[in-house]
Parts: sequence; structure tokens; C-alpha cells
Amino acid sequence: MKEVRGVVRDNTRVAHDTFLLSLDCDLPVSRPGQFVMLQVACGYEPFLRRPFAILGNQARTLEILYKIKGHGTRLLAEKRTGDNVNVLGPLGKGFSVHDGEETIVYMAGGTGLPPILSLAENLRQGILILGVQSKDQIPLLSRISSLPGVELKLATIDGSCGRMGLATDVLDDVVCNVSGSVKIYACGPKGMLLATSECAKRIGAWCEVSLEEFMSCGFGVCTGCVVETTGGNRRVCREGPVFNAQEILF
Amino acid sequence: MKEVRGVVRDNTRVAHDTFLLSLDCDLPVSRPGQFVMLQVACGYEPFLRRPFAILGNQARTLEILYKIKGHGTRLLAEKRTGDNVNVLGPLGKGFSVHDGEETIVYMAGGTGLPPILSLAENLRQGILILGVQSKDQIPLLSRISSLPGVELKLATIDGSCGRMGLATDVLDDVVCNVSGSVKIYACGPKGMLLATSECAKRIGAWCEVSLEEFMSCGFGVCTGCVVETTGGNRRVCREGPVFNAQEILF
Amino acid sequence: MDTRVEIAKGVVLKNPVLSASGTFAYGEEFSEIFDLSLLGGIITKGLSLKPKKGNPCPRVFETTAGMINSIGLENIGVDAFVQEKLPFLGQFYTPVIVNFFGNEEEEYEQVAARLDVDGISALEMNVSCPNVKKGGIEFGKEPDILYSLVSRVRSITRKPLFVKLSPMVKDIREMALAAQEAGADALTCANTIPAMAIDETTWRPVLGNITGGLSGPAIKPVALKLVFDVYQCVNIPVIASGGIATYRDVIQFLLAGASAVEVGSASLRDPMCFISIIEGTAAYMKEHSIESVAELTGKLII
Amino acid sequence: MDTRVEIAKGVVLKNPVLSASGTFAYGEEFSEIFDLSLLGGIITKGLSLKPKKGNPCPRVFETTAGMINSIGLENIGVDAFVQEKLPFLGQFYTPVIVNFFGNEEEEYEQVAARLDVDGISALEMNVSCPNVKKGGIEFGKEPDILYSLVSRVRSITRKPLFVKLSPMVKDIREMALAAQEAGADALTCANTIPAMAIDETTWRPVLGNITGGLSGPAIKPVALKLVFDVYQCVNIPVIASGGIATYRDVIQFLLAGASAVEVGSASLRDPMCFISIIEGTAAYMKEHSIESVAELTGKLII
Ligand SMILES: Cc1cc2nc3c(=O)[nH]c(=O)nc-3n(C[C@H](O)[C@H](O)[C@H](O)COP(=O)(O)OP(=O)(O)OC[C@H]3O[C@@H](n4cnc5c(N)ncnc54)[C@H](O)[C@@H]3O)c2cc1C
Ligand SMILES: Cc1cc2nc3c(=O)[nH]c(=O)nc-3n(C[C@H](O)[C@H](O)[C@H](O)COP(=O)(O)OP(=O)(O)OC[C@H]3O[C@@H](n4cnc5c(N)ncnc54)[C@H](O)[C@@H]3O)c2cc1C
Ligand SMILES: Cc1cc2nc3c(=O)[nH]c(=O)nc-3n(C[C@H](O)[C@H](O)[C@H](O)COP(=O)(O)O)c2cc1C
Ligand SMILES: Cc1cc2nc3c(=O)[nH]c(=O)nc-3n(C[C@H](O)[C@H](O)[C@H](O)COP(=O)(O)O)c2cc1C
Ligand code: FES
Ligand code: FES
Repeated sequence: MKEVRGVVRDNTRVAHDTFLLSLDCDLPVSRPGQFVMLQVACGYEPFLRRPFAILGNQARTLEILYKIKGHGTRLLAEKRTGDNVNVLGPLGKGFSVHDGEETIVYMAGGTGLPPILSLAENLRQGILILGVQSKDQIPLLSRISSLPGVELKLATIDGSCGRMGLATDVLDDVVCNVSGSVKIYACGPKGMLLATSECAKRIGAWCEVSLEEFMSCGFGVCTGCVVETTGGNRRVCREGPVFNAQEILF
Repeated sequence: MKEVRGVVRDNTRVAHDTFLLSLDCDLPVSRPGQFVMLQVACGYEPFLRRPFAILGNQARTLEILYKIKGHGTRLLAEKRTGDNVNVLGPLGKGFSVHDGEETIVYMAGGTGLPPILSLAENLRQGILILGVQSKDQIPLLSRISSLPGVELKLATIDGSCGRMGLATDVLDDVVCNVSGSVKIYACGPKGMLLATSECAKRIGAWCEVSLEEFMSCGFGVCTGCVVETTGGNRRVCREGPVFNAQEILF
Repeated sequence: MDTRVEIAKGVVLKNPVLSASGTFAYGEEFSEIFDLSLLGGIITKGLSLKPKKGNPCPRVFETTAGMINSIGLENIGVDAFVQEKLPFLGQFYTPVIVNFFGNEEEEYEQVAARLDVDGISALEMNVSCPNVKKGGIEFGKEPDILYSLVSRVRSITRKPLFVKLSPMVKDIREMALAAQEAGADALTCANTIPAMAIDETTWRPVLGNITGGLSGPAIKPVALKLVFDVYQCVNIPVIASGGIATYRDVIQFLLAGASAVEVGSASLRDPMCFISIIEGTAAYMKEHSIESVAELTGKLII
Repeated sequence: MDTRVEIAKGVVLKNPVLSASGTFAYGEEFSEIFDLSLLGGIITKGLSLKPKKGNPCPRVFETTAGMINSIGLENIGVDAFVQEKLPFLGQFYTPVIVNFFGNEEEEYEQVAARLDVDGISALEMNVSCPNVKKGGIEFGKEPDILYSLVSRVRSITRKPLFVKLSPMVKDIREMALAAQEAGADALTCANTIPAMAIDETTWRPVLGNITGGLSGPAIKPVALKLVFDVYQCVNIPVIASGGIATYRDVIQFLLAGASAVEVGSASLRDPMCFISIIEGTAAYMKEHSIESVAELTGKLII
């Protein structure tokens, strides 16, 4: 964990309400699933930093893929090339390293895409299931679909692209068709994580989920972001955001 | 008094730390000495509006000449062409109409220039004494010095231009040399207003001063900006900012 | 959909949005920019028996998302109000609620007595004043002192009587109950929070009076809690005050237990905010098919 | 120029800037980004006799220029602290002040007794907890209850004892005097202000615990007034807490009467702010030729 200055190199809309931010920034080495806390305001509006998954962190370039949700992300979208953004990170524990024989299945929903994409870009194997509302909400489609070794499967609620329905519907199909054991990595809405975790349990797959909680500090000092696990309270920002799905008391 | 939307047409530096702001804005007719309250922030930083004298208000264009003092004026200086600035005004009472035979002397110091310049541009006669720290702090010099019917006399503390010393030093000279009676209009630091008022009293001249007080509302409802006068408390924003100098208990 | 609310017997507001005392003067200035008949009601600047000069300047200081004031209750006095200001306010189709205070119980009684005139819908007692006879402790700090004060004023006037509570107390519920038992018709919750500002460049307090009261969005979360606490222990209406600036704030305060709200500091920065708050509240009710304010008051889901 | 300050007998801070309790955990995380030996002192998360799970989530909500928390005092318990965390903190050249609390007087005594070990410079008692034996009223609300509690803890420990006062009381001076008389060595002024937040889209309280405590820049003007009031009535050092985020805030609180300050919420948003606050304070003192903190404490010009 370090506090470093980021300088906006690029901040471009890549889908409906979704932006890709590239910062020139000397962040220490990170792993997929870790995140940063960005200071989006100069003053106190908003008062706290905002958490974002690290999409890329190479060659002194930090990549963040974010969706406009409220005031903080709106301010972020107003940043122009050359503006400063203070960065605290890398934070949390990332996904566990994969070195087995299993088929990897990635599950991504909504703002859950960035950490999953980061992991898939790193592992370069497996099946990536992405669920969104509709086609125009898929960011970086060409980047995702051209990922070497990774097969992309889409699910849209409105059926505008890929299968009509939820990412978890696709998951059920996929796990039926895979021979051998499966390892699942998921990030997205709570409902999706719960369904994914239940599916994993059913088929006896190893499953890691990355959680989102409101974070005031992001580095473990306030215990504002705890989640109940089989081992008691755990700080999402410090012991997570990635957890073994079976430990979470959803 | 109306609340109107202003749209920045131009916002240019015209002297050290001093900017000229032109707003497209449908403000009701105003008179010299009146002012507006500008909403400089979208959120609550700062919370309150900021008061500025009306320099010009013609042809749907509101002109404000302002100096950077703190956070609010810094934000104002960041406004670009096309940005919105909410305007409340015109506020307060302006200078009294001049229709006598007296020689008019205008006294302006620091941020006190705008209302005085507005009055001089309106009356087109008299002697304008402007006191500043040094030459590079004089905004709109060509506009002021080419004012038809108005003679400009400068005083700089560092002697870089005009007479070295205070505006009130120049005033003492001027009133000695004027034949006939004198009418003085002044705006600037309290010390200058006090000295001007005493000079006026000595020579029996009518003297109006425009005061500055911290203003939270600017339209008379909070009584936060009162000044003690011979007639009791008066709200600077409502009964002022222009007062007969002899009524003020400095 | 009906935004009206009866805040005391016979006092019907056309919507739950009132001006707060001390940020609306006596209505004249605001009447220049919008029609005061649009308001749920008007609460005027606090009045004392004699005109009051108030505190030395500076009297106001801006803070992060708020402001501190130490106006010192400057006002024109009750008689001048009744003669010079009340007729003006009578032009508008909205209840006039008069805020008042005293330095001792007798002064409260005397002011209340003089306000027993036509054109005034209700009285709002400011009890955050030092009791000069009791060593300067605020009337609003001790339940028994408050009970005694409110009882005395209650017996003097037949107007609906609102008691505006002080926020900085041990337990606001005690105070609310004392005021209710003494006959208050509604409770305003709450006044400004004692505060101060210091200029580190001059080493002096910023305000001429050294200390003042904090208001504005900064204190909203505190006011919300006070309203929530008071609502649960009384059976008279609660009027919220503290940091209200948007219709969302109104809805939140209604859910916490308020029957109406007062807008103070926010209207200093943005006098037209009354209109957007009133319209926003009505639009919210419409959108959510809420038929009456009562369907919101205290309806927080816990 | 000397930024050191002796906050209690034998407890010398190298500068007047302390971490606040509950926003610094037990120091490990902050130690990853700066050398904790730079701090005036460390105040750790509040400890109870047994580990405590705290309140349901959400536990934190952001407000205008501040935040509300209802962590519910989650902590690892006094024994785990002494065994697992204290040795780590012992590496740094800065006093460790341990914050603690209880649900009844006995628990305070028991925790204090277990903290009578090497490596702890002083204890800070959080008295904003409900007294379960006395119907849940906070210890910090009544002078006699506070006096009794502090006296009992005082007789248990020889460590310097700081009492952290509740802000929401009738008159903080009564509480300050009670704590002083009972033997407190310093007073921390003050804890968070009771507050709440409501989501008007769900009609529910935002926090799992319904209510929480407000902190951050929004409350600074209130904390400044409390410190000012307390300083004038006691003769033990006052430690300020509430909204401190810059060195200018530090100077203002020192002028109001503080001998040291705690930085809480501001360090959640900006963990490195400790460094800029400490450096800024030293630079201010140097620039103004102030030889010692004592030349600032309480030196407000009135
Ligand atoms: C570990 C982690 C990683 C994340 N990574 C990404 C990412 O890579 N890309 C991305 O677009 N978003 C990501 N998010 C979510 C992102 O942090 C929030 O969308 C953002 O903070 C919203 O800020 P705002 O000021 O725009 O919204 P606000 O105005 O604060 O709130 C708008 C809405 O968003 C919710 N929200 C606000 N803050 C958070 C928060 N910290 N966590 C969850 N919900 C919140 C609020 O409850 C509210 O409903 C991540 C969150 C976490 C916890
Ligand atoms: C009737 C009136 C007319 C004015 N006309 C002009 C004008 O035409 N051009 C111009 O440049 N300035 C004018 N001023 C002054 C201008 O309002 C302040 O400089 C401005 O409000 C500072 O805002 P800020 O946020 O930048 O400074 P802040 O950060 O708020 O404060 C910086 C410094 O300015 C002082 N200050 C802040 N607000 C005021 C205020 N309302 N009045 C006086 N001092 C203040 C503060 O005490 C502080 O010392 C006028 C003031 C008044 C009362
Ligand atoms: C400038 C000013 C003057 C005030 N004067 C009075 C007053 O005379 N009587 C009173 O009961 N409250 C007075 N108040 C308190 C307000 O009515 C209101 O209760 C408080 O400011 C909190 O609400 P707000 O955050 O909306 O301002 C005053 C507040 C301000 C800011
Ligand atoms: C997340 C959080 C947790 C806190 N936990 C404690 C605690 O355990 N014990 C305590 O005495 N104060 C606790 N506090 C109060 C702080 O120590 C501090 O007094 C208060 O937040 C005001 O200071 P600030 O505005 O600098 O945050 C906590 C505050 C926050 C924000
Ligand atoms: S956000 Fe503070 S501990 Fe996780
Ligand atoms: S600033 Fe409010 S009355 Fe003048």
C-alpha cells in the first residue's frame, strides 16, 4: 500500500455510462482482484475516497474501468488529461493463484467486470461469462472477445446480445458441459454471487467471489466494511475483497 | 431583486489576480453602487454566495470585476465560456443621483474600484483617484483613463505609477485645488473610507461611502452584515452598501 | 394527492415547508422574489418585548457546508412588529407563525400576550435563551425550567404554541415531554448547535460574540436523529429544523417523524430553494402515490 | 522551537498530533505507509473485556463534509490486544495510548486492570457507552455517574487516565469538572455527535444500527466550542477531537485550549494527512517564532 499521485492520461467513455481511465502512476505491483481508493474531489464533496478494482497496472499505467453511479464517479468522469488523481493502493487481497488442471469459469456482472477481466487477462484461459442489462452496456467488447485462450459468453436481460437472461443461467449450462472439475471466479451483484456460490457448492467447484461493500477507509482501519463469514467478521477491504465463496454467510 | 441564470461569455485576467467577468444575463436595471450575489459553487464549497459590485449591466450583459481572495473567487476564475453562474440581484441601494454643481471626486482603493468605476462611467465627470499597491495591480487602465469627462489620478504605495503614497494623500491635494464645493464618492479599505470621510467633514463636502461586510444572504434577511450608524444598526446589503459617510460610526 | 398538513388545531399548512425564524426577517425581502402565498407557512424573526440591537459584528461565519451565526436576536420588538410588519404579512394566503423569546419568564409572557392579535396563526417559542434570573442557564436545558416556562406562556395565550427545542441537551426526549406536558401544541426540533470559529492568523475568535450557533447541511444528520427521538415519545406534531435544503431532505425528515419542516440557512444562499423544495416534495408524493403527508410522517421502516 | 508537549506526567508527545481511536485500528495498516514514530502518539481502537462483534452493516455512511459511523465498537478484546498487538506497537518511538470502554463499571475496571502492563503510556476512557445496569443511560451524560466511574477506574490503575467526553450533554463543563475531580489526568473533547441518515428511496435508515455518530469537518465548529468551554474550567490538559484535517485546525484548537489533538475521519480519506498536519504545525510555529506548544494553548485573544 502506497499513496501515489496519478496523472490522467486518458479518460474515455467506452459504453453507456462507463469510462476507461488511464493514469500515469507509480503504483507498486498488484495482482488481479486488488483495488485502489481514488480521491475524486479536491475538497470535501464527497468527503471519502472511492474504491475501484485495478484493471491494469503495468508500465507505470493504472487502468480503471468505472461506471457512473453518483456524485463521486461523475466528478471522476469530468477529469481531463493532465489532471491529478490521488491513488491509495494496491489494497486488499487479490484472487488466489491458479495452478491446477480445472477449467476456469469467470463470472462478471455489472461493475464486477474489471477485477474479473484483469484476472482473465492474467490467466489467459477459461470461459468468461458476462451478464449485463443490454448490449450497449458492454464496455471493451473487442478487448474482451479477443482475449487469447478465453472464450466469452454473453447474457443480456433484454436479449440484445448473447443469451437472453442472467449470467447464472449461462453458468448452469457451462458447468453441465465441462468435463473435469471447475474453478469459478465471480464478481457482481450479491444475487449473482449467491447463485454462483450455490452452483459451485452443488458441483463441488472451488469458487472465489469478490465482494463490494461501502468503504470509508479501504485499508482496514475502520472496520466499516465487514462481512460475516464462517470465521467471524472479515474486512472486505483487507481480508477481501476476494473470499472463498463457501466462507461467506450471504 | 431577481434570481437569474448567468452564462459566462468571457472571464479574463485583466491585472495581477484580477479578472473581468462578462455574463449573458437578464438582470433588471440597476444603478451604480448596487451589487449581485453570485453562486460560485455547484455544491456547498463554499456554502454561501459571494457579493460583487455591478460594474456594468447593459444590453443583457453583466460585468463584474473581481480579485482573487480565497476559495470562492478562485472557483469563479475557473469558469469558462458557456458555464452557468446563478445571479441574485440587483441588491442594495446605489449611490445617490448627482445633479448639483459640485466637483465630483471618486475615491477607489483595492476591490473598491468596480462600484466607483461604474458610477464614473455613468456620470462622466469629475476626478477619479485610484490607490493601489503597485502598477501591475491596476485593472482596465485604458478603459479608466479614457473615460470622457473624468480625470484619473493614481497613487501607488510603491511609487511604480502616479504619485507614491495613498489615495487619501492625493485627495488632500485635490480638495485644496478645487474651487467651489466638492462631492465625494468612495469605496475601498476601511482606513481609506475613514480618512476620506474625515477629509469630507473638514471641508464640508457631501460624501458617500460604499462599505464591504461579510454577507451571508445579501438581501436583508439575516442581519448578519449590520453597521452601526447614527440612526442605529443598518444592514449593509439592504440600506447600503452606500451610506452617507457622516452617518457611519467607523 | 394532498400536500396539506394540520400542524395544530386550525393551523393548516398548504404544504409542509415553512420558512425558519431569523433567515426570513419579516417576509418583505422574500416577497420581492416569489409569492409568499406559495409557502406552507411563514415563521418570522424572533421577537422580544423591546427592540434588540443584537451582537457586535462579525455576526456570521461560513463553515464547511454550513455557517455559524451570532446575530444576537436583533429584532424590532413586538410592538413594531404588530404595527408595521403584520399588516404586510396579512396580504398572503399562508399562516403567519411568530417566533419570540425573553430573558426571563415574565418577558416571554408579556411578548406572548401582545401577540394575541388577529393575523397570527401560531406562536413559536425560542427557548435557547439564557434565563437571566437563573444564572444564565438556558430555558431549554432543564425539563423543569422548560415546563414552568411553557406552562406560564400557555396560560397567557390561546394561540397554538410551538416550542422550539435546543439541540445540545442531555436527552431531548425529556425536554420534548416537558414541553408537551406543559401544553405545547407542536415541537420544533431543533435550534442551532453551539459552535465557534477561530482565525489562526489573528489568534482571535472570528465572531464578535466569540461563539454562535451552527446551522446548514453540516448539521442535518444530527437534526434528523433529534426529530426521530422526539417523534417516538410525544403525541403532538414535530416540526423539523436543521440543514434542510432539498425535497429529499424533506422526505427524510417526514419519515423520521416530522409533520412539517423549516428551511433556514439554505434559503440564505438560495432564496428560490423554497419553490424547488415545495415542488419537489409534491412531485415525490405524486410519483410514489402518497395521498397525504401523514402517509410519510414517522413511516420509517425499521 | 520545540513541538513536544507533556500531556500527563511522564507522557511526552513529540508533537501534539495523535491518531484518534477507531480510525487507526491497532496501527498495523498505517505502519505500511509511514513510520509511526513520526506521530505525537497513537490511540488505539477502543477495547472491551471480551472481543466484540459490533453492529450490523452498513456501519458507515458519508454525509456532507463528514460521516456517520455505527461500528458498534468492534474490537479484538483486551487480552488479544495485549498479546498480539502491543508488541508490534512497541517497535515505534511514540507513546501508545489505549482507548477502552465497558458496559458497566466493573467491566471498565477489569479492562483497565489488564492494561496495566509495560508498553502502554496512558489510557483513554470512552464514556459514551450505555450503562447497562442503569437503564442504558450513557456514563458520560450525568456528572455523578461519570464521577463514580472515573473514580473507580482511577483507583485501579496507575497509568495516566484520559477521559473522552460525550459532546451531547447539557453542559460539558459539569462533565469535565466531574472527571477532573475523580482524578482524570487529561480530557479528550469530544466523541462523535449522535446522528442518523435515512434513504428516502427505501424509507429505511441507512445504517444497520439505525443511528450512529457524526464526525469529520462538519462538526469542527462544535468541537472547537466544546474545547474552549472545557479549557476554561479545568486545570488538566485538554485533547481535542472533532473534524481536525489540517495544521490550521490544529492551531485553532490549540488556541481554543487544547494541548494536543486527535485526527480521526480525515485520516480515513487521506492516511498521509498526519504527516502534512505535523509538518504544517511545525512550520507554523517556526514561522511565527513560537517556541513551544504552551505558547499556543489557550492563547486565544478575546
Ligand atoms: C472493492 C471495490 C471495487 C470496486 N470496483 C469498481 C470498479 O472497478 N468499477 C466501478 O465502476 N465500480 C467499482 N466499485 C463500485 C464503486 O466504488 C462505486 O460505484 C462508487 O464508489 C460510487 O461512488 P459515487 O460517488 O459515484 O456514488 P454515490 O453517490 O456515493 O452512491 C451512488 C450509489 O452507489 C452506492 N455506492 C457508493 N459507494 C459505494 C461503494 N464504495 N461500494 C459499493 N457501493 C457504493 C451507493 O450506495 C449508492 O447507491 C467497486 C467497489 C468496491 C467496494
Ligand atoms: C457589497 C460588496 C461588493 C463587493 N464587490 C466586489 C467587487 O466588485 N470585486 C471584488 O473583487 N470584490 C468585491 N467584494 C469583495 C468580495 O465579495 C470578496 O472578496 C469575496 O467574497 C471573497 O470570497 P472568497 O471565497 O474568494 O474568499 P474567502 O475564502 O471567503 O475569504 C478570503 C478573505 O476575504 C474576506 N471576505 C470573504 N468574503 C467577504 C465578503 N463578503 N466581504 C468582504 N470580505 C470578505 C475574508 O474575510 C477573508 O479574509 C465585494 C464585497 C461586498 C460586500
Ligand atoms: C442568521 C440566523 C438567524 C436565526 N435567528 C433565529 C431566531 O431569531 N429565532 C430562532 O428561534 N431561531 C433562529 N435561527 C435558527 C433557525 O431558525 C434554524 O432553526 C437553524 O438555523 C437550523 O436550520 P437551518 O440549518 O435550516 O438553518 C437563526 C438561524 C440563522 C442562520
Ligand atoms: C469509524 C470510527 C470509529 C470510531 N471508534 C471509536 C472508538 O472505538 N472509541 C472512541 O472513543 N472513539 C471512536 N471514534 C471517535 C473518534 O475517535 C473521534 O473522536 C471522532 O471521530 C471525532 O473526530 P474526527 O472528526 O477527527 O473523526 C470513532 C470514529 C470513527 C469515525
Ligand atoms: S473500509 Fe475501513 S476497514 Fe474496510
Ligand atoms: S447579508 Fe443578510 S442581511 Fe445583509
